[in-house]
Amino acid sequence: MSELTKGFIRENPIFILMLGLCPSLAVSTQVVNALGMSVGVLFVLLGSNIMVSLLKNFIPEEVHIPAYIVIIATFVTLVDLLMQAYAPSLSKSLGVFVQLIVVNCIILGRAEAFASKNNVKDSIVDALSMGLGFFFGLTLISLIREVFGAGTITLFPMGSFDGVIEIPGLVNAPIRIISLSAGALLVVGYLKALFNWLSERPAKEAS
Amino acid sequence: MTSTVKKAGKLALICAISALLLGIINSVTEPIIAERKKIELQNALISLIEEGTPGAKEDLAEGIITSRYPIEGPGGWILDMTGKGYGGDLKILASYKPDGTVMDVVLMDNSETPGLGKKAEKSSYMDKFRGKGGSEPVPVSKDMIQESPDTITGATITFSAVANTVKEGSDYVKTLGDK
Amino acid sequence: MSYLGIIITYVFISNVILSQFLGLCPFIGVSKNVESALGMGFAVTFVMSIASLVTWAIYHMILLPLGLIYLQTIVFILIIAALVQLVEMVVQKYSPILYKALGIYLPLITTNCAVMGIALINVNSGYNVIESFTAGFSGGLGFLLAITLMSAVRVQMETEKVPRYLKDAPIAFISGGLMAMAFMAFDKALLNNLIG
Amino acid sequence: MKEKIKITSSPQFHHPQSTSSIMWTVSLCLLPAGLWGIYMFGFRSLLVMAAAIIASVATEALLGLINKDKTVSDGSAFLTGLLIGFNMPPAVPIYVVVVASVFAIAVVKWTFGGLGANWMNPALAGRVFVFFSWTSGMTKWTLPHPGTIDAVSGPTPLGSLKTGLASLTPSVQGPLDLLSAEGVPVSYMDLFLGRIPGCIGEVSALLLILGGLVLIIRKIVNWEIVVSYLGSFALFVWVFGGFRYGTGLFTGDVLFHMLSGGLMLGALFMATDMVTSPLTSKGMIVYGIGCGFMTYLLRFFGSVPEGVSLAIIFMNIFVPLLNRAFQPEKFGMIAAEQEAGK
Amino acid sequence: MDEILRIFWGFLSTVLFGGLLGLGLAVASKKLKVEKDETVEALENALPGLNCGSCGYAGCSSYAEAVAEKKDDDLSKCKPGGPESLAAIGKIMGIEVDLNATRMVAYVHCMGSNDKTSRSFEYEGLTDCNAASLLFGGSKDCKYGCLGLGSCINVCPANAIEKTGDGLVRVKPELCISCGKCVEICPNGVIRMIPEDADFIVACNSKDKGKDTKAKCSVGCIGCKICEKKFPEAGYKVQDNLSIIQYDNRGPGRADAVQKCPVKCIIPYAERKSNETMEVE
Amino acid sequence: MKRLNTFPKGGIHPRDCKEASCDKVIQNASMSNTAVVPLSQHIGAPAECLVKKGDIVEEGQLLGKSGGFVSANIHSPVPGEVKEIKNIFLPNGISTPAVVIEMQGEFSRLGKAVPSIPWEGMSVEELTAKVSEMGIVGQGGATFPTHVKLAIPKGKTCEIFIINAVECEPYLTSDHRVMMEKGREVLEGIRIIQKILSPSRTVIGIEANKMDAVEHLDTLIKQSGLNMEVMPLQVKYPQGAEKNLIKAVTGKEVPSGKLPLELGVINANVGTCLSIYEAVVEDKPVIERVVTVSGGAIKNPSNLKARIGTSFRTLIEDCGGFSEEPAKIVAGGPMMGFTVYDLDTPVTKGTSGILALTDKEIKAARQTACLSCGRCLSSCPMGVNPTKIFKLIDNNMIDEAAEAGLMDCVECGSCAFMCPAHIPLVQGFRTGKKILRKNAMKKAGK
Ligand SMILES: Cc1cc2nc3c(=O)[nH]c(=O)nc-3n(C[C@H](O)[C@H](O)[C@H](O)COP(=O)(O)O)c2cc1C
Ligand SMILES: Cc1cc2nc3c(=O)[nH]c(=O)nc-3n(C[C@H](O)[C@H](O)[C@H](O)COP(=O)(O)O)c2cc1C
Ligand SMILES: Cc1cc2nc3c(=O)[nH]c(=O)nc-3n(C[C@H](O)[C@H](O)[C@H](O)COP(=O)(O)O)c2cc1C
Ligand SMILES: Cc1cc2nc3c(=O)[nH]c(=O)nc-3n(C[C@H](O)[C@H](O)[C@H](O)CO)c2cc1C
Ligand code: SF4
Ligand code: SF4
Ligand code: SF4
Ligand code: SF4
Ligand code: FES
Repeated sequence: MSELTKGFIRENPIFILMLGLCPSLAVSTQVVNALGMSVGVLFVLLGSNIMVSLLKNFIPEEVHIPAYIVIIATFVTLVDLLMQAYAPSLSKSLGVFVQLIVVNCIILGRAEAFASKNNVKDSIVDALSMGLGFFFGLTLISLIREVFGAGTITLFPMGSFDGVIEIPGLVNAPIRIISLSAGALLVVGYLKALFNWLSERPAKEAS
Repeated sequence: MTSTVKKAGKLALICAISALLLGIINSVTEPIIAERKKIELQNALISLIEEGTPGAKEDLAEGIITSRYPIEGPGGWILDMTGKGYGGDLKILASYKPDGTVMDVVLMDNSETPGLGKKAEKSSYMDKFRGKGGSEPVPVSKDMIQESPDTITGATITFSAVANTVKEGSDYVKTLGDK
Repeated sequence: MSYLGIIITYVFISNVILSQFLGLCPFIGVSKNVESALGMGFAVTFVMSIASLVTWAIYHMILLPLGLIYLQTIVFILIIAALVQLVEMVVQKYSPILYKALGIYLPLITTNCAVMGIALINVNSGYNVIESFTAGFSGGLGFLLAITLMSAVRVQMETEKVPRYLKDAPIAFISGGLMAMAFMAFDKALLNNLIG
Repeated sequence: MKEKIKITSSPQFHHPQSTSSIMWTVSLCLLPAGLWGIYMFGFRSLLVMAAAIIASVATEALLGLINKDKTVSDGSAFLTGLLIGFNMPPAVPIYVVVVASVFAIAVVKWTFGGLGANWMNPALAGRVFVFFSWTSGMTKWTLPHPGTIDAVSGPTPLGSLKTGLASLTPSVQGPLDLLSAEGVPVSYMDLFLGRIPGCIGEVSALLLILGGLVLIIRKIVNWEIVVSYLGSFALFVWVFGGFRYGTGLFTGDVLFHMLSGGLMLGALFMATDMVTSPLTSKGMIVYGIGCGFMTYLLRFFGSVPEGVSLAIIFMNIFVPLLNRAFQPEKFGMIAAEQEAGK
Repeated sequence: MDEILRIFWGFLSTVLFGGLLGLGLAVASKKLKVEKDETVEALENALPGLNCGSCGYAGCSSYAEAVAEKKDDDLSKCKPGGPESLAAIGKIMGIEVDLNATRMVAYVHCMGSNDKTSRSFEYEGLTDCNAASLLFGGSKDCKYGCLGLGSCINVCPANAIEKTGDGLVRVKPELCISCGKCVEICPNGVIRMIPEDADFIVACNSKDKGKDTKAKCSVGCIGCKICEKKFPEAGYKVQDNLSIIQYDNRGPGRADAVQKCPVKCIIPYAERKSNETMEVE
Repeated sequence: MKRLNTFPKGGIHPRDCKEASCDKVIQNASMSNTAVVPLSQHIGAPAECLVKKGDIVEEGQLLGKSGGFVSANIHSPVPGEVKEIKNIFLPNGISTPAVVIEMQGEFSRLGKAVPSIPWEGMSVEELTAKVSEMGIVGQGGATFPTHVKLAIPKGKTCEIFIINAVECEPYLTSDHRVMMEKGREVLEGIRIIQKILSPSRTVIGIEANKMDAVEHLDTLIKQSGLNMEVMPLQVKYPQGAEKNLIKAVTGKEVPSGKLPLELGVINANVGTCLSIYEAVVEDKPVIERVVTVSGGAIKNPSNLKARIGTSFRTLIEDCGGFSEEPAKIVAGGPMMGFTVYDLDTPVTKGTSGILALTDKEIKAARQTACLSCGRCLSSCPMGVNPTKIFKLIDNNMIDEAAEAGLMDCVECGSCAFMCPAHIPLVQGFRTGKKILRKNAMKKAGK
């Protein structure tokens, strides 16, 4: 169980491992983008972790990095094509960052650090943990940025609900800079400090 | 040496499988993507006119106007135009009566600032243009609109870009006459 | 767009780090002292310029004619990975000094969003070959500028009494945020006014 | 003799100035310009200034409490608040002022460790933060109305210039001409005395210059920054400023640009914040020239009419680098190097 | 048909590309093999990677290099790594390492809090013991005790030292990583390392003559030798007017000496560990 | 008017506060009943004690013998009985053994006329031996044993001999008074050193706030046709610091980390010259010196000639005691001097002044964080970056601080004087240097 939850705080990929920062910042202007991105990442992470750990004995040492890259890029392209076909507006607002999942350090980092050394089951747990941690982090950032920066929370349109929750008071005069690039960096900075504090606390309590 | 070739071969094999897989997926999704794009455009075009149907696309290279669609039925045109906004190009679709009166405008792709220029994506933003361009001029500066200049404070550039583009379209439609 | 326009755009207006969020991992990781920041900055500039050229060529000469755009991601990333390896070997072989200065940063570049990001942006913007190169080069310059400034700030912060949990990475992010705010002085309107 | 006598390290006596005396002296020198602003723009501007000062000082007190560091009395938070108030339009919503102050003190100053640790000017960063967030609230100007109660809004000279330039007719010879054509005529005297719309504290060039001179004489403000900033800006305006009016090189209206906007406030009181400016004279001169160039660039080409705040915080980024580049020359180093060379 | 052709082209070009790449890399990696010493790499993995510098090297990897190149034969220099690192390093270098050595922790050998010691002047200046000790050895009349300004707190990488609030500092043994930095920085040498399982402590550092100590501090060791003489087997040794307790010699009478000490400067360690205050009755 | 010479970089202009005592003729101070004579009144190894408790000593008898190459003899300032030898703290915060002598018996010199010894015929070796024997140490503040300074190593020559008569420390006027009242003796002392060093040029550097001394010495030199010149200098602290004085006089910079001899320069303080005169011509060891007693809390600021070992209390009482409660008692000048808490602290060879400063004078204020105002940089005469070095030391980055120029700092205090944040910069540098020394010793030990 702790393997699965470690990604939330203790080994949160964004805030503690500090990987995959670019997409976290770039697509976190709206909650819906963050959700979409997280799902994409989770999918790629799962797929590539499974493949890498399955093929770890097949892939020769000298070419293991290119091989991982090919595997990951395949899954990314899959996600990209599927999103374009079935979620075009999401695909548009995520822009090049879908394709950039490929370079995104988490996946490479995890493939190298974990999947290539472990069996399929552990790799899946790890992928889930990291993916959920990423999901958690990204949603947190986007929630803060959207609420303060735009005064709204944008989700999926469902039925008569157009997907946008407006925060009274903020929506008319949001702190717009929070939704811009400067705000993203500031928000992540303070969240990182918060996570530093959180991740140090259990150690203290234990002792 | 053989082991080197073998290693390269293994990588090639992985590449091959990937390429094959993606090729197949692509052949499935490509038509869907194309179809989606077409429907999206069609929906946008239909939403711009109250009656009649949009005709076939005709590519143009008249300044900012990239293509036009005749409105079959009552006549008039839908223009596909590109304006220069605050954050870059604005893709604008606008429908006109044959006399140049604006029926409707919609802002498509853009990279304006959320909360400022992005407000122009809302349909209500275009109220100030609807019905203008014929007898009344298209408002191109803040002073020319009475109701709610509030929506454009802090986003004058976006507003002028949209307004000037819509106006240019109107002028262009006027030159086409009743064709 | 004119070449000057491209340079201003990618160095200031759409700075890869401060406004596009590309290459943040090395930006935070390698900006602890000025020397390595400079090394990383030059290495990125170097690789980004070449990668822009090569990916342009591959895209326009192979992928586009053969209708293989769906292989873009996979091909680009492989090219960049190979390129970085190649550059590393070439530099090591022909310029040990340069290798000493930049070599250790090269492996970090494969996993750097900025290189791949600029390659993708180039393709999406429909640049010609020289424009692509210029964009790649100035994207690198923008990275160099941002990471150098950041490293000087961080070195200065090392001897300030920064609250404990804000030390290091958080302070780097927040400083980056303040920098991004100042860089907002440069916007597209300024570019338009400046070069017509 | 005292029960317990003081034991300290040398030196045993000290220059009379201290951090707090400096901060309070600067505040005092700013006071006349602030009072002028209140006189010109009415009661509301007093409210704005008070809100800025109270919010800054309260934030400082709170964070000082958390960090176990009593720093309110050093006056720097008061000064930051005062300067934020100075940099606000009279009609700005109060919450904007409060956010600017809290951002300045909490984010820009205390995140880095409080007084002296920040590398960006808190007041200006606070202003820019709210400017980008609530652009419209930050660009609502009030016409000067000394003595009367009701405020009438009107554009600033630089703002009108910006709109006017967009549809320039060829007959206009310069900014003053253009402003008359736009229907908001001003004279150099209006600008000099401060009978124009603008931020509360920035309008009176006269009073700001007087205050600044006092500080320069007391060596609180570094003349290097002031001279290189104003000098380089004047030079750029003079050489290139005429282009927009089609009058060619060397025809820019230097006086107009020197007296308008927040330039005097910025150059005398804000670019000179010692915490966020370089340490050595050479560094200060380079920094000043950078500020001058950036102000010119943003005023003439930027999308916002006023470039001073952004110019200064942009140059703040370069200060740590400038401090590395321009170190003092060590005594005996020249000789030592020669020795080594031999 | 078109579709299939395209898939074929994609297939072919990617295969070619991948093959060439693989070939290139495989060849290159052979040619550039000697890059990194395996031992160094293994050592780096065995070290915690904190780069704290407590080993005396620029960072973990330079220590690893020094060990690998046999420039340094002390394998236990990485204190933060603890026994695990030590064992791992030992294994790599083929040396058996004693894992059973008790952990050492720092201890501040002084109980002279503000109310128990005399002072003759008011010190004004840097909050730093080394700075204060330059001026008449600090404002406490006892020149051996803790100045309480916390130079040690500033250097401790583990945040293991805190001020007590009454002019002294104390080490939280559970956080101490035995790096010894505090011992080194303390101008008065009042911090010494003791084993984690210490039973008793002589909590004083004064080498002044008994009379002088008594005049300056109410809990200072006066070197009366009662502990040493009355309990000769208990492992107390008085040197330079100061009783030193020996931890490898814990003979009978150890605890009785605590009672007999006239100034009560011998205290049980366990008690000190859990108690916040300095009071020992 | 021709601009006077000075050093170009850095320096400050504190109020000189010399008016209180600069016209006061040197008076003989009282002697306390007991003299406390520390065995380490100089830089270098302490002297080895030659007496023990109960010994009867004469005025001028050797108490301590030079304890190494860099060390100096210590003589008894008074006749009497050795009561004890105890450790005391000197104002510089260092603990040292001191001989406590209870005054009794007859003075062999005091009040007696001594014949002058003709020195022209003595050889250089004889002269240096005399300087060494009489325990002369520099009186400019550093208390470096003078015989060591005068023994020029082989291969080096002294081109220029500079007499440091700058007295740039505020309040202090002892050198000034010595020049006014003992001009002839000082010049004679300089001639003795000229014989030892045979420099091609001899310059007496005096700051322009002592123009009367400039004129006085100039007249005396002209009268006797001596081969030396007086050079008035602009008033700027710390002109008296060796390297800065050399820069002001010769325009040359002593390289970082090197001695003035590198440029062929040697310098000595006026008081040192007087001591040499007394040692050689009057055969008198260093048993007394001129001390300025001043400061806002002193009733009658004066210049006193005091025996070594006299307590500060005695001197202050000679000046009428305190007029108000002092905030600090300082040994030396206010810029480089040390505070003391014990009025029984004795006068030593290096005590140039005793100041009792009031709260109003010291301008104390709460320390705040550094404002990066740069005042410390622009005031530093050594061109180092005090704020940077201080912050590095504050963060335990001692090696980096050393690299940034910590060892170039002469602890003149200009930076800390100017610092509006009232940061004790100099204390930080001293601490840094201490730790650096400790680390170096540990390294050497290993
Ligand atoms: C962060 C930021 C974003 C901006 N975004 C837009 C925008 O999307 N559209 C626009 O027209 N102007 C934008 N501007 C420019 C100014 O808000 C605007 O052009 C200027 O203030 C004039 O507007 P006003 O006369 O309506 O107040 C932006 C400015 C800033 C600082
Ligand atoms: C509103 C206000 C409050 C002030 N409060 C203080 C204060 O708390 N402490 C202080 O030293 N000076 C304060 N001053 C300033 C002093 O009266 C004086 O101007 C300043 O200390 C000048 O110092 P100087 O003579 O050393 O340059 C204040 C000034 C003003 C305008
Ligand atoms: C900051 C500083 C100020 C000094 N000021 C004086 C001074 O005013 N007069 C003086 O004779 N020596 C002064 N000295 C000491 C000289 O540097 C030098 O040690 C002395 O002149 C050598 O002569 P002495 O050995 O005879 O004392 C000062 C030193 C320092 C570091
Ligand atoms: C000459 C001078 C100018 C100052 N200017 C500013 C300023 O523009 N903005 C500000 O927040 N504080 C200013 N301060 C106050 C103080 O330096 C500032 O709050 C610090 O940056 C906080 O660390 C100034 C202080 C002085 C002495
Ligand atoms: S233990 Fe030593 S360093 Fe620590 S506070 Fe006490 S005297 Fe200072
Ligand atoms: S400095 Fe090292 S030895 Fe001392 S308490 Fe901290 S961790 Fe323990
Ligand atoms: S004390 Fe040292 S650093 Fe300060 S001014 Fe003097 S020489 Fe420079
Ligand atoms: S004088 Fe003081 S406040 Fe100014 S820079 Fe130097 S240390 Fe900092
Ligand atoms: S996610 Fe962009 S560089 Fe790491």
